[in-house]
Amino acid sequence: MIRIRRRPSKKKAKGHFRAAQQNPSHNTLLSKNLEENTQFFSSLYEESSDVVFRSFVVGKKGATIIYIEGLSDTQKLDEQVLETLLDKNEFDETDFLLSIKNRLPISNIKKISTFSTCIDSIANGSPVLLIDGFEEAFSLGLVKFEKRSIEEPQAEGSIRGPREGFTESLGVNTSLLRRIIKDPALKMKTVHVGKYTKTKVVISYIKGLVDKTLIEEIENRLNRIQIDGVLESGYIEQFIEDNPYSPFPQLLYTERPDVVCANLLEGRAVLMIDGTPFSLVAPVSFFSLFQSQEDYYERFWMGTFVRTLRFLFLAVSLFLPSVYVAITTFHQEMVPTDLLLSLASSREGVPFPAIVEAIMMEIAFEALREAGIRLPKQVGSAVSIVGALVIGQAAVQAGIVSAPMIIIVSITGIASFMVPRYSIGLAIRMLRFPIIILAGFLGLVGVMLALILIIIHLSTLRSFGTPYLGPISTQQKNWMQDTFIRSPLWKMNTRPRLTGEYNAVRQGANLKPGPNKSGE
Amino acid sequence: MLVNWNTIFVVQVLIWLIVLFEWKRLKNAPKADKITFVTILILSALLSFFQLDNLPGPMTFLDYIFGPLGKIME
Amino acid sequence: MKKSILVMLCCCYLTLTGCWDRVEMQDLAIITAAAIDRLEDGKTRISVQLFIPRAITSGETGEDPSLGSTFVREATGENLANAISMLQMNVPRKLFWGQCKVFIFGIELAKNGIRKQIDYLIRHPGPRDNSFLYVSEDEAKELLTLVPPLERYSGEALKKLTQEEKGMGSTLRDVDKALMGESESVSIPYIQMLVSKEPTRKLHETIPVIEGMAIFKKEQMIGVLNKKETRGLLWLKDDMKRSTISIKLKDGDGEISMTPTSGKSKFSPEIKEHRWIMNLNITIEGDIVQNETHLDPMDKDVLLKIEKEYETALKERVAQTIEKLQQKFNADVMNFGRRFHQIYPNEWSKVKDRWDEKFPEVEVKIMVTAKVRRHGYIGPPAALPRDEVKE
Amino acid sequence: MLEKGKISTLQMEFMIIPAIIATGVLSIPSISGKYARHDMWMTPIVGSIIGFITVYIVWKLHQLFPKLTPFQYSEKILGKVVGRIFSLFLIFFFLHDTGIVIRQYSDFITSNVMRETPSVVFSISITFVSALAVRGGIEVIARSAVICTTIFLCVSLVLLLLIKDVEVSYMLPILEDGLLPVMKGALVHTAWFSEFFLLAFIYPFINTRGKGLKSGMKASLYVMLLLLYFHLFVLTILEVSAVNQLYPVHSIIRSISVFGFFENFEIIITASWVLGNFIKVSVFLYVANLGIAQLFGLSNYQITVFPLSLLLVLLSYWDIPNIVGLVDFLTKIQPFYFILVQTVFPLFLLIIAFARRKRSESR
Repeated sequence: MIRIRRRPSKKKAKGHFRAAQQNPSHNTLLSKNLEENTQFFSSLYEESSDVVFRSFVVGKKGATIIYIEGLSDTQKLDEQVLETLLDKNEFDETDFLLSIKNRLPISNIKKISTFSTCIDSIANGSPVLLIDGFEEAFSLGLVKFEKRSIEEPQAEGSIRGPREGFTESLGVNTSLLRRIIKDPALKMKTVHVGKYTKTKVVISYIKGLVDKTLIEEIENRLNRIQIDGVLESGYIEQFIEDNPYSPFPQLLYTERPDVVCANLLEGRAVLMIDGTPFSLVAPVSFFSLFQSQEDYYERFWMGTFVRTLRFLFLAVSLFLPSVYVAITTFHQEMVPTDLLLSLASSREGVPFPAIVEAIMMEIAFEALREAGIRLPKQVGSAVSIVGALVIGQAAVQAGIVSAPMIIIVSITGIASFMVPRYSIGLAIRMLRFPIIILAGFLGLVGVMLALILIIIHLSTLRSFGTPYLGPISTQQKNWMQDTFIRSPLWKMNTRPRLTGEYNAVRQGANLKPGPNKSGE
Repeated sequence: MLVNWNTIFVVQVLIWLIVLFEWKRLKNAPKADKITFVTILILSALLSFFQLDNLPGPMTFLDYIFGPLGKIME
Repeated sequence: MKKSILVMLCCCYLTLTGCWDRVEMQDLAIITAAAIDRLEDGKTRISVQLFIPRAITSGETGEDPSLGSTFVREATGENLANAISMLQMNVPRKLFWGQCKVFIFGIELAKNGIRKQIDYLIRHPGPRDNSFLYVSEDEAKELLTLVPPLERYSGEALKKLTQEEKGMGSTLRDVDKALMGESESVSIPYIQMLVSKEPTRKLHETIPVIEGMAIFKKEQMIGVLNKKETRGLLWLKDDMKRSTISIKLKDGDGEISMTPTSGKSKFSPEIKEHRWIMNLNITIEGDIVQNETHLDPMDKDVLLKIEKEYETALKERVAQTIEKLQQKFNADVMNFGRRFHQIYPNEWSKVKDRWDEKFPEVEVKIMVTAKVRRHGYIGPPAALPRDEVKE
Repeated sequence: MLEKGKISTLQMEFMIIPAIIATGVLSIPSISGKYARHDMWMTPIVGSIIGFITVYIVWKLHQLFPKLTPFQYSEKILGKVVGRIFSLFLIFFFLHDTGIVIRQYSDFITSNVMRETPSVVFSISITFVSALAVRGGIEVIARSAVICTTIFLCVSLVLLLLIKDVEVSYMLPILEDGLLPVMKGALVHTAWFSEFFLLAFIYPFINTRGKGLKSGMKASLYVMLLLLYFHLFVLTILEVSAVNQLYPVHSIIRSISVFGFFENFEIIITASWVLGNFIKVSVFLYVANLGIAQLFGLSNYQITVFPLSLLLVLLSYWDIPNIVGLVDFLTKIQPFYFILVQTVFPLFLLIIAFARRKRSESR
């Protein structure tokens, strides 16, 4: 059974929005009169100098080509369309349109009949050919615009693994997927989102592996979105997640085709959004956010070790400052004697209570990090040098901050970069502050209460119907195989169970390699 | 009997916090829910008016019933 | 919106009520050792060694190193609890007991009974059950003022000395357990100031050392075992790691010394025809560390002789200690009572109330098996012409 | 149906184990040691018999009424009026019991970790987090239980560091004063073991039919082994002085020392017990709350959680003047009271249900 929370949609607002969108002229059919049609388009595109209207005569009939400069391949338009149409050859008068279509050496040519499809076609870069006396027009698939070449993804680097990353154009991205998964079971459904941007969102999944209800649910949620525009996958993410108040990401974003394909093969759905290299994976669990693709490419020992390390440092980055505050202000007897004496000596003369010190330094560190990202690279390094000097050296020497606190903050900082997914790292960074405050009031008991609160929150969370803490807390079969440890690939015979166990068997049994097997 | 104003105050605050917190849910709830909700809160408010530590209650009662049996353990 | 207001209110509630147990480290007075004395008028005096935090980091302040990194404060009161509450009034920071692992009792107090003090220390959540207890030869307070040249403070020196030989130390819990148990006796290390003969060092720049064992019976100290007897006691407590034993062979002209590497004492109580017998089996393995004689330990017969001699030597030493404990002190520090209780619960229940009378009558049969495992880097005696070595 | 969630048997075990030992670890060894002394390690073994019996009774009842909780089937067995009174009594029993649990927990924390903080802070905080979990339903409790119990039990493994201090001879002499002291000590355990009655409220929500009995028995065995583990360490390290300690397990953990450097980390252990107690309070609160919702026919059980938790905090102080009164209750009254309510009453229910069935069959 899949339980999905539906947000109550306010009927009033929705209706209002609809009304605004329905511009009566858009859905009407094209008129027979070319003059009328061009009139409409030119008034639509008035004050748009980049829209080109090219009128000419073809077989005694007037015709107009409309396109946007820079989106269409003008060279081909000149050589292939105009040259053919302006040729003196006669066109078959009985079926004029068909003969034109047959004559044009363009693979992607479509007949369209409404204004709105014409507008879409022009906006997408396909020139529209209007011919006098017909209620139909041609959309010529001569799209060509500048796009970034495929590069190595910046945000998700890897040592071993493919170097390709998604780009901003959707067509390239889907082609990258198709190049990896060649089975026709790979499906791509398109939904348009955004009133002004009309962004294309592709839901891709592998039929037979994915749960159908999941796809339906995703479509429903996408169709519910009524916004002006989608500029990044984050827009979509924030509109379709299960619990919008949670600090934890409920969808995974990635710009690597191999990550996307791995997820597709595990029965998840992927949303690819035009205009951003980041695609979204749903559903995810807490533990899948700690998996990096390279875990699977390296030997499984390394994968397991690195993963254990990640979870260890998750605990460190979440709890270290608060535990430090709790211990130094509540449970001093816990510190080994020698350490306590040196701690006491270094705390001597520091004017702030430990909790204030911790919060101050953590905020300073976060500020430094943020400044380093946003500033231009040249200035960024200067900022970090100044920050390190001021915080690390001067503050301690001036006796404003104690040296152990600097150590704690830096360890926490490093630990928070251990998480392979940036979005969950952000959540952890943010949660650190309330935990420090609780620790400052109730010591380690406070830290434990915070831990309990986090656990409760994670237990209630669901990502598209699957429990967020799965498979650990739901105790599914083979729950250990891909969470804290990464078992050998030849042992992972089942897919992780997502919504409604669908096609669980991943590979054949008995795949363990060995010297005797090949010889048989 | 001494009245502990501190307890009463804290309990009152908590009661109103709970009411505030559950208000949305409470408004649409059926009558049975509302009655139970209010009854439990009134009960706790009542309890807060006593000095709970020494108010004879369940423990005294149980001691009365099981006291003779408890002698076995001595 | 409402929820966020609620959360804010809750936070305010938390902050308003404050934090009761919070103590900043700058507000702690870390106690490193404590000494409890009984004054002549029957009052109790507590002296504590407090750590001065800035002493570690600022080496360049030019403080006199002979002052050390600690100082001593004291207070007196009708009893320990009173004294400690008086002490708190003399210290501007909060007394912190969590790291105090050393408690020294003055000899006057020990002779008068330590039960009341033990009760406070165990009941109070600050001091820890596994902190060590000592009895000082003189006023306990004096030992706190010593400044050890090697360690940071005298308490640390004492603690390290005890940790070297585990059997020596008596923790708070050991004492509690022993005084509660069948024997009602316990031994606590007896310490005194080590007098250093260095002319350049000041008199107080030294450490306290363990001189023997104070024997307690029913909370009162009744006597002291000297160093040699203490060694014997360690054997009885199954812990003898580094006490070297030297023996003199009949036909030898010097002594042979052996350091035990492993040793075990096994007690097996036995009651035969109303005679209470404690069989004590000691097995010991050791290395020869010094050979003053002309004998060659490489020789089998010589080795056998040496081993035999060790056995008698050790037996004598242990017997001596037991003799003293049984006859002079009548204190069952070795827990014979418990061992009889465990094996012979019925017989024990009969003598339980007069164990005092029974204990000296217990026969102790000691069996020692000694083995020499190694004789160091060399076989025959060193620096001796080959022909002078006796086979 | 009020509760739509389903849990697995393994999750049930993870819920029920801390629901029994979380406070058991704190209080039992001291009391059972008082009676059984050298033989205190036997007490959990003897006491667990009640646990196995209770699980069996509860399972039989569950088989008769597979989808109902005792609040519902008591009405069918005893008739509407008596059944409702019985349910009301059960609800009160669980509320009172939860109050005692909260009191035990907060007393423990105030006397060992935070001596100056008023205990009410801890009662309120633990009840608050438990209430949040209960609002999420049984699935949320089960999921958090898996994590919390794992941490709670793993941390208990630190006792193994004490192995070098263990003095096995402290277990001698065996049965010095006969069996009676052991029985008395075991009686203390039975109060905790009878809490397996809680399974009756969890069984209806298990997703795999038929495995409940085995996993209930397994849970009972685990609890027994865990208590045995704690008792053995307490006995072989503290010997008879355990009798004097209010919290012997805490006291032996205080003396752990690794390399002479890692010492005094009992606070970490104590903190992990917060997790165990959180599960315990959640399960109890859930049962009490479900009872109220089912008895009064509420539309959902979320709405009463917070009012009930407030009532619980107050109940945890009602008529318990001090720790002496609490220990006295745990020693002298609780064993009889708990067995009566949680083992004998269900047994009666079972007998009556069987008798009724027989009668209707013979007709």
